[in-house]
Amino acid sequence: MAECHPVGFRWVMEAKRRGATIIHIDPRFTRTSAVADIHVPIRAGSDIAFLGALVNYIISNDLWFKDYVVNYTNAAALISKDFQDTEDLDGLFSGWDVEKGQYDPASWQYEGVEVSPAAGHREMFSGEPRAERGAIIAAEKHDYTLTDPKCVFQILKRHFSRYTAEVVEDACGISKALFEKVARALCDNSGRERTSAICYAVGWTQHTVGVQYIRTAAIIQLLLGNIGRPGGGIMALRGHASIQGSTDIPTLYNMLPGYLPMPKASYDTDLQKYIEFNESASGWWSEFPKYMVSLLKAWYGPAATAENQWCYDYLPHITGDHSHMVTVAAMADGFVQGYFVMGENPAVGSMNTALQRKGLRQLKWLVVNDFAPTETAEFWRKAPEIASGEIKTTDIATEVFFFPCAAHTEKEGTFTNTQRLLQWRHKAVEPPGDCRSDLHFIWHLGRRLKELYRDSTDSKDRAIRDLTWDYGSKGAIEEPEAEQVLAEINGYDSSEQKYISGYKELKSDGTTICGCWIYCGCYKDGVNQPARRKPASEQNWVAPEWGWAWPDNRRLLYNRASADLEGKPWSERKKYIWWDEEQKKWTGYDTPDFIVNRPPDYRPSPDAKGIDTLSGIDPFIMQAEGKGWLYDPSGLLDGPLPTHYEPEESVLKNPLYGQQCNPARMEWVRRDNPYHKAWGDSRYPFIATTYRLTEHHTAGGMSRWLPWLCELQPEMFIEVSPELAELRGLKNGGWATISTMRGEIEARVLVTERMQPYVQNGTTLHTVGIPYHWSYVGRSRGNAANELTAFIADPNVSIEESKAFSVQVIAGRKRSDRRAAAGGPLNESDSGGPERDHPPVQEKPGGKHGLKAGKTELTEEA
Amino acid sequence: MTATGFFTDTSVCIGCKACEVACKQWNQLPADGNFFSGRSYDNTIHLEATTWRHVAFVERSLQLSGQITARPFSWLLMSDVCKHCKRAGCLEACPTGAIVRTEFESVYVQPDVCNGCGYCVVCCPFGVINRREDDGRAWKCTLCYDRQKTGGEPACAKACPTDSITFGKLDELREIARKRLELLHSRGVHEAYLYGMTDDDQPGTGGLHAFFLLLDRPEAYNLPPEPAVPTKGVGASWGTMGVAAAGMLVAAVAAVRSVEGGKK
Amino acid sequence: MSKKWSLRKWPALRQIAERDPAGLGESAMSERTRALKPRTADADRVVDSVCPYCGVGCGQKVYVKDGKIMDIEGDYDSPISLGALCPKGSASSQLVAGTHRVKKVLYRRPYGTKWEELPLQKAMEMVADRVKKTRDETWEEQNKNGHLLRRTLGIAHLGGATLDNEENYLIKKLFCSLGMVQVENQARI
Amino acid sequence: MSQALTSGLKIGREMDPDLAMLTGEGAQQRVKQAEPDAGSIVPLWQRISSRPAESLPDYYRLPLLKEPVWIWSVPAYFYLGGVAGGCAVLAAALPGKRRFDALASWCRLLACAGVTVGPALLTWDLGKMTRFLNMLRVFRPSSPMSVGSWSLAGTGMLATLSLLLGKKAPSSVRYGTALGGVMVAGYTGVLLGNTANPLWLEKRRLLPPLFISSAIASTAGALELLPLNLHEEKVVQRFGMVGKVGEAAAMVAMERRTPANKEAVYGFEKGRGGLLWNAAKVALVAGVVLDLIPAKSSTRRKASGLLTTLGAICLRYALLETGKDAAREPQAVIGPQRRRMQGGE
Repeated sequence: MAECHPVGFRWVMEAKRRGATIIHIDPRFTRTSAVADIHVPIRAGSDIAFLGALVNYIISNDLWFKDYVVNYTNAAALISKDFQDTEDLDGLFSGWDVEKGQYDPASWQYEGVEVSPAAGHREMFSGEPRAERGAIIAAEKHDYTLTDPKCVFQILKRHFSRYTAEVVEDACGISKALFEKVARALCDNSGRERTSAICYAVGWTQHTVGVQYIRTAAIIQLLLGNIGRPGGGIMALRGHASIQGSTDIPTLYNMLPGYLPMPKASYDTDLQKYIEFNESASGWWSEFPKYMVSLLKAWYGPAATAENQWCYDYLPHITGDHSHMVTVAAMADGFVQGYFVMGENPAVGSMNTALQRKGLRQLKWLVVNDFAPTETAEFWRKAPEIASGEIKTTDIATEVFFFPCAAHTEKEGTFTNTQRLLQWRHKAVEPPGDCRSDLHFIWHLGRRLKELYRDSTDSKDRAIRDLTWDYGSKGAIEEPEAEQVLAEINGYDSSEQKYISGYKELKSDGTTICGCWIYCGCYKDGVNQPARRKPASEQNWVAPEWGWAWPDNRRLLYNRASADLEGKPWSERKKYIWWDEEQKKWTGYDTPDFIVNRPPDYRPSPDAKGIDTLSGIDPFIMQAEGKGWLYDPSGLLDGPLPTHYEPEESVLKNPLYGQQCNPARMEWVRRDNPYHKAWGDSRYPFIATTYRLTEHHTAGGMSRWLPWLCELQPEMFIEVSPELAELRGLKNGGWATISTMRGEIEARVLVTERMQPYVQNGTTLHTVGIPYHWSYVGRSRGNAANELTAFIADPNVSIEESKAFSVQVIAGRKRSDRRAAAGGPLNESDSGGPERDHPPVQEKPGGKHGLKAGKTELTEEA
Repeated sequence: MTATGFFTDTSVCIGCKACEVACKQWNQLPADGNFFSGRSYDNTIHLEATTWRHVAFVERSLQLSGQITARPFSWLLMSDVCKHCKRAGCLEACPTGAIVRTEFESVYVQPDVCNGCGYCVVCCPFGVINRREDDGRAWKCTLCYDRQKTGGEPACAKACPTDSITFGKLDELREIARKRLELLHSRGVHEAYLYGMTDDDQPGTGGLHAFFLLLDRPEAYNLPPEPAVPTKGVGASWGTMGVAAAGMLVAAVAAVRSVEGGKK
Repeated sequence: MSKKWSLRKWPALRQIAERDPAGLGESAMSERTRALKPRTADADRVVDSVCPYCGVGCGQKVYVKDGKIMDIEGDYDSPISLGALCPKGSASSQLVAGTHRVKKVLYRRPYGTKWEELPLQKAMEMVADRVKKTRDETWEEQNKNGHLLRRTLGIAHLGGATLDNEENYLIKKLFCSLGMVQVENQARI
Repeated sequence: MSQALTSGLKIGREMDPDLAMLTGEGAQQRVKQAEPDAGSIVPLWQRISSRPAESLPDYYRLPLLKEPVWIWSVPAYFYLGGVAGGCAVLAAALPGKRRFDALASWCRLLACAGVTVGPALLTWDLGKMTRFLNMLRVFRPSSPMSVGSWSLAGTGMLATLSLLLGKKAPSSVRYGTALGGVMVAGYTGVLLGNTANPLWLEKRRLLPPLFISSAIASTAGALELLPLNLHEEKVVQRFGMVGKVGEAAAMVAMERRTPANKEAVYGFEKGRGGLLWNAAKVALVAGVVLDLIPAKSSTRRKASGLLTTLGAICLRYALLETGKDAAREPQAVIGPQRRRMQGGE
């Protein structure tokens, strides 16, 4: 955190000054470790084993927060009797569907109930009429003594019972003593009087079981009562100014603004079905239709009517996975003609950059918007395969447009920062020359296209013709009014042009217009809320008047959990939100994340519908039953409980189960994306993990051109332990060549004790640390780490696994005659070796572009 | 005007180098160019005419008390800067008056006066100030004299994310430092101590206006253990010169007389 | 730097006048030094902004004079950063005003070996044409099971996570309405 | 100024003047090459492992101090200053008798030349003529260089005056020049002694005598190269002998190493500094030996003068070089200071 979010870390140090214990768990000893109280070097890719052991420690030592767990989580819920755990099936859960090559989650559900998840894969629960499900929710079965072997708590207990301190020693290379120190520190600092927070970044997400890493942390925090309370929580440290915003208002294939899912061809055949599949009978998602209709009205305006289903048919339908890597594989196979890359540099930042560039070479046209031509814009003349003569520039047909972009000081707009906080940036200066904001680019492109399609009578073009696109513009360069776009995102009343002040005002009858329901209220009363800048010194510590946080300017989600059953704070120290008996409403330092006038003693009647099903002790209002999920009855593709699986390429056999890897993971089985053996591949004996440094920014587009930053970390290097250096004859400051089947790079060597080997049951495991900032252009250069990585992903969110894979390291510079960059295996592929999956799982159907994954409809195109 | 200065608390430094860049940004100093040093994360190596804040990265195979690690190791990070000594070698040596003591009692090099004689370079016991060859003048930290003129805070201290660098009135800083030291000692960090805070800590310089809380011996951070301003003992040199000078005169007279005498 | 030379300005004389034998302080100061003030003092305006690097969202103050960037530093008022910035944030002025900034649209024609400059309007027109052509060629109305698709897989998009919400919103709105589904973002990477 | 700025900006800052205002304190710092001389550092990382020793004697063996930045012209000035001083003194000591006229006028000439060419050489190091004037901006008793500059200026005027007036110069001028000459000859020793350089600091008491005795020697050496009559030769030789003996003694003392200063007294045997130092020693001794040969021959005299001059020049360069070596060695700074502390405790 000190490495990549130094100013965020300011508050960690502040906490330390006040006596907090800082625990840092990382394969490397980083700048965070330098000031932490405890540094725990963990083998990359083994975190679930470690976190699982913490769960086990908490439960077996009876250290969980009773009142909180029993009432605010689904610990008491009974699970379907058909459910079988990884305990019973050696690493698999019940319901593996050999035909589909994926799990059928039916057996994971609550006893006799079907609930929809707050997020994730809604298509996974079948679409019965809403009313029915609503009724059943109320009749959900529980055992509040938590003793029924079928209740979540007992299942949790059994599932994690094998995650012992001994397992941590074997799987993570962490001594029992050190583990217990961590466990004790965490539990000692949780409860009524104290809370603990968990911060993570892509070191957790970029794994084939990434989502389950976070799930395990959620289980820990729920058991300890650290969610919805000040000083608690699980914080995703976003690596970009508006990565949070990019998912809220997603430029993501599977979502519409506000986490509304994209229509799926074979399910959501019309608006009715779409709503049925995606609405929840209870909890906040029962408001779903209002959000969807308001969005369609925002996009298609008057053209959207009840008769034409608010133009629902204008929306394109997805058939399975269209995520980044799937798209690039399709590109490499010649299925994509045009590609827009805006402020992004996949030729450095994405997996298997050779394959990325292969994709770019197959394009008809490419548009890149950035400060200066990046590796992605220069792929046709600055790339290893061009340098080695493997590919000739004159053979590349791709037409490339580079549009110079405006800087953050040359345009106005909002970022949504890591804490869901929208902050408005004012424009300081005019962009130079032909530099333009991406807003300018997209708006003018839209206008031109509307013009081109103006006279079309083809039904496929109706969406563009009816698209509402009238935003004011200003200045000689006709810069669109960002504030008007923000106003539309906030939404207004179609009849009397009044701005909507909160999502509770949205309606499903087409009288409200709203571009993103969770952002409703950010332009309340026509006031640009994100632009509010009341000095920190002039408001309370929650600082509610600085910027604006979604939803409803809430700074802490699910904050009703900060109060006990009667609505009183758990303790004076941790006071945040409480029930005010006089005023009969919830109040506190922050906006209550709850139905503000619903008393703690309210209990829903059996026939309650929608948000009325939420009782006074249901803090997790986005969940169908208002409880925090220790166990996920649905929503995840790889199991209701986190399970330790090894990375696709590991140095170890899975010490916990016969199933080596996540059975539902996404694999790209193709010549230009070869994998190493499941474990113990003698050709690639070392663990590699990639990461960032404080001095640079991601793929370098915003840092490798800046002399003040370049001088601080001037060139590509790897970090190795003195032991590994000795083993491979690496010299500090000298050169090393690092290789995988995908590619080969050279880098300077930094020998440091900050890297350390693990001895696990007799074998010594070495880790190679590889910063990934560098590549072939800019003022500070080097080879790109992602030449090494492979297409391989988590099934739930299609995020790649770059934080743990296997490599070879040799002393000296790269051999120039080796040719792999164009995307063929560097080594003769060796299919032998240990299996990653149990026999039934091995028969995963292969999709288009060599993609194999347990994901709905994936194979439909094939 | 009361004396101001820096208190740099290395026990909370995260080595992010924000101070280095904030300084270069504010003063618009050039980068030193790309060069991989292979010395931990320190690639700017030392304070220079172009680098007025520099972060040292000390890797030790030693445990830091109060810290739990898998093997004996600790990483000490420290942001170094001109010390603005109470008795400043560069100041007292500067023949042109380019280097002056400001109203904030900081030591400031006037770029419009400096003639690049280079004497300050050899007179700094900390090796801070240097002459940039292609510029011909000597440069170092100004303690943001320009910003202080209107009550501002130096750029590095403002940028520092963890308040490892604190700027303020010297007497207040000393109070903060003492409290911090007590706290650390009470938490078992016994190696912590204050470097050059007062005249007693460092008689040679009469105390530093930019002083530090350190966790290892000064030389581990490339600081001198017992620096002294050269002028302190300069009397001795003048003395022996006096004697030698007298000798010279006598020798001359004697040489002439001896010849004269030979004539008689 | 210093204006015309007058004997009264001679520090050596000032030393005598001010009884300052050491000559270490005020008497040795030049005119420039006496008049010194922060370079941002004469800024035309100070603009509130937010750091464009990581997700923490530190407040920035942008000092502007004659339409040029003077200085970018932290904002004391921000409850997030209280004036602090990391090295990247501190280098922002170099990011936005560096010589690396390209100011013209560049074009590489098929099989071309060099960049050529292109007028902005012309470039926009060309891109619009390509989008229409590709879209019309690759349109899918429905799949083999007769399910509605109404999309094109011929065009894809990848956005960086430094895009503003407003930009993302228009991108999603336009591309979705064009029938593009392969609209992706750094957020997944 | 702005011109210098925009050109300087291109390097290191890479700021576009069309987009950025460049008015920072360091923005005036002119930069010709982007990279500083990395050469002094690059080879180090091969020798040094980034893995630290158990106890940390220093910071990756990096220099703790900055090396002297002076170029060749400074030691040359040291030499000339010495000669000038010596001549000024001798000139004053000579009686107004005709048989010493030649010597006296040579002395006046050399003294004047020395104190005028000297500053020129200093200015060479500074780069700009006007920059030397700044030396006379203030008077700082704490700075030997300030004191020296003022005495140099004073002596310069007096020496010129006595050269112009020749024999008619009033004694006040002659003695004034002599006193100034002593200053000019000696202050440079104090100047080096008054630094943080571990070697020079260690030998701060010795440097002034070394410089003065060497000044006498250099004076004699220079005069021995000139046509003089027998009386004058005698005077020069005897005057010189005092200096040469003194210089030799001081040099021996300089080399003395004690456990207390073993790291600091450094470089007299190795490197360029050591070479120059030994050359100086040899030349000096050879000069003395020639002087002691009784035979009267002008070649012997000239040879001795040449050797002495050579030795004096080598000596001054040797001091600069060994000073650089000492500054480069962190232990030279740390070692003695540590011991002083332990001693103190």
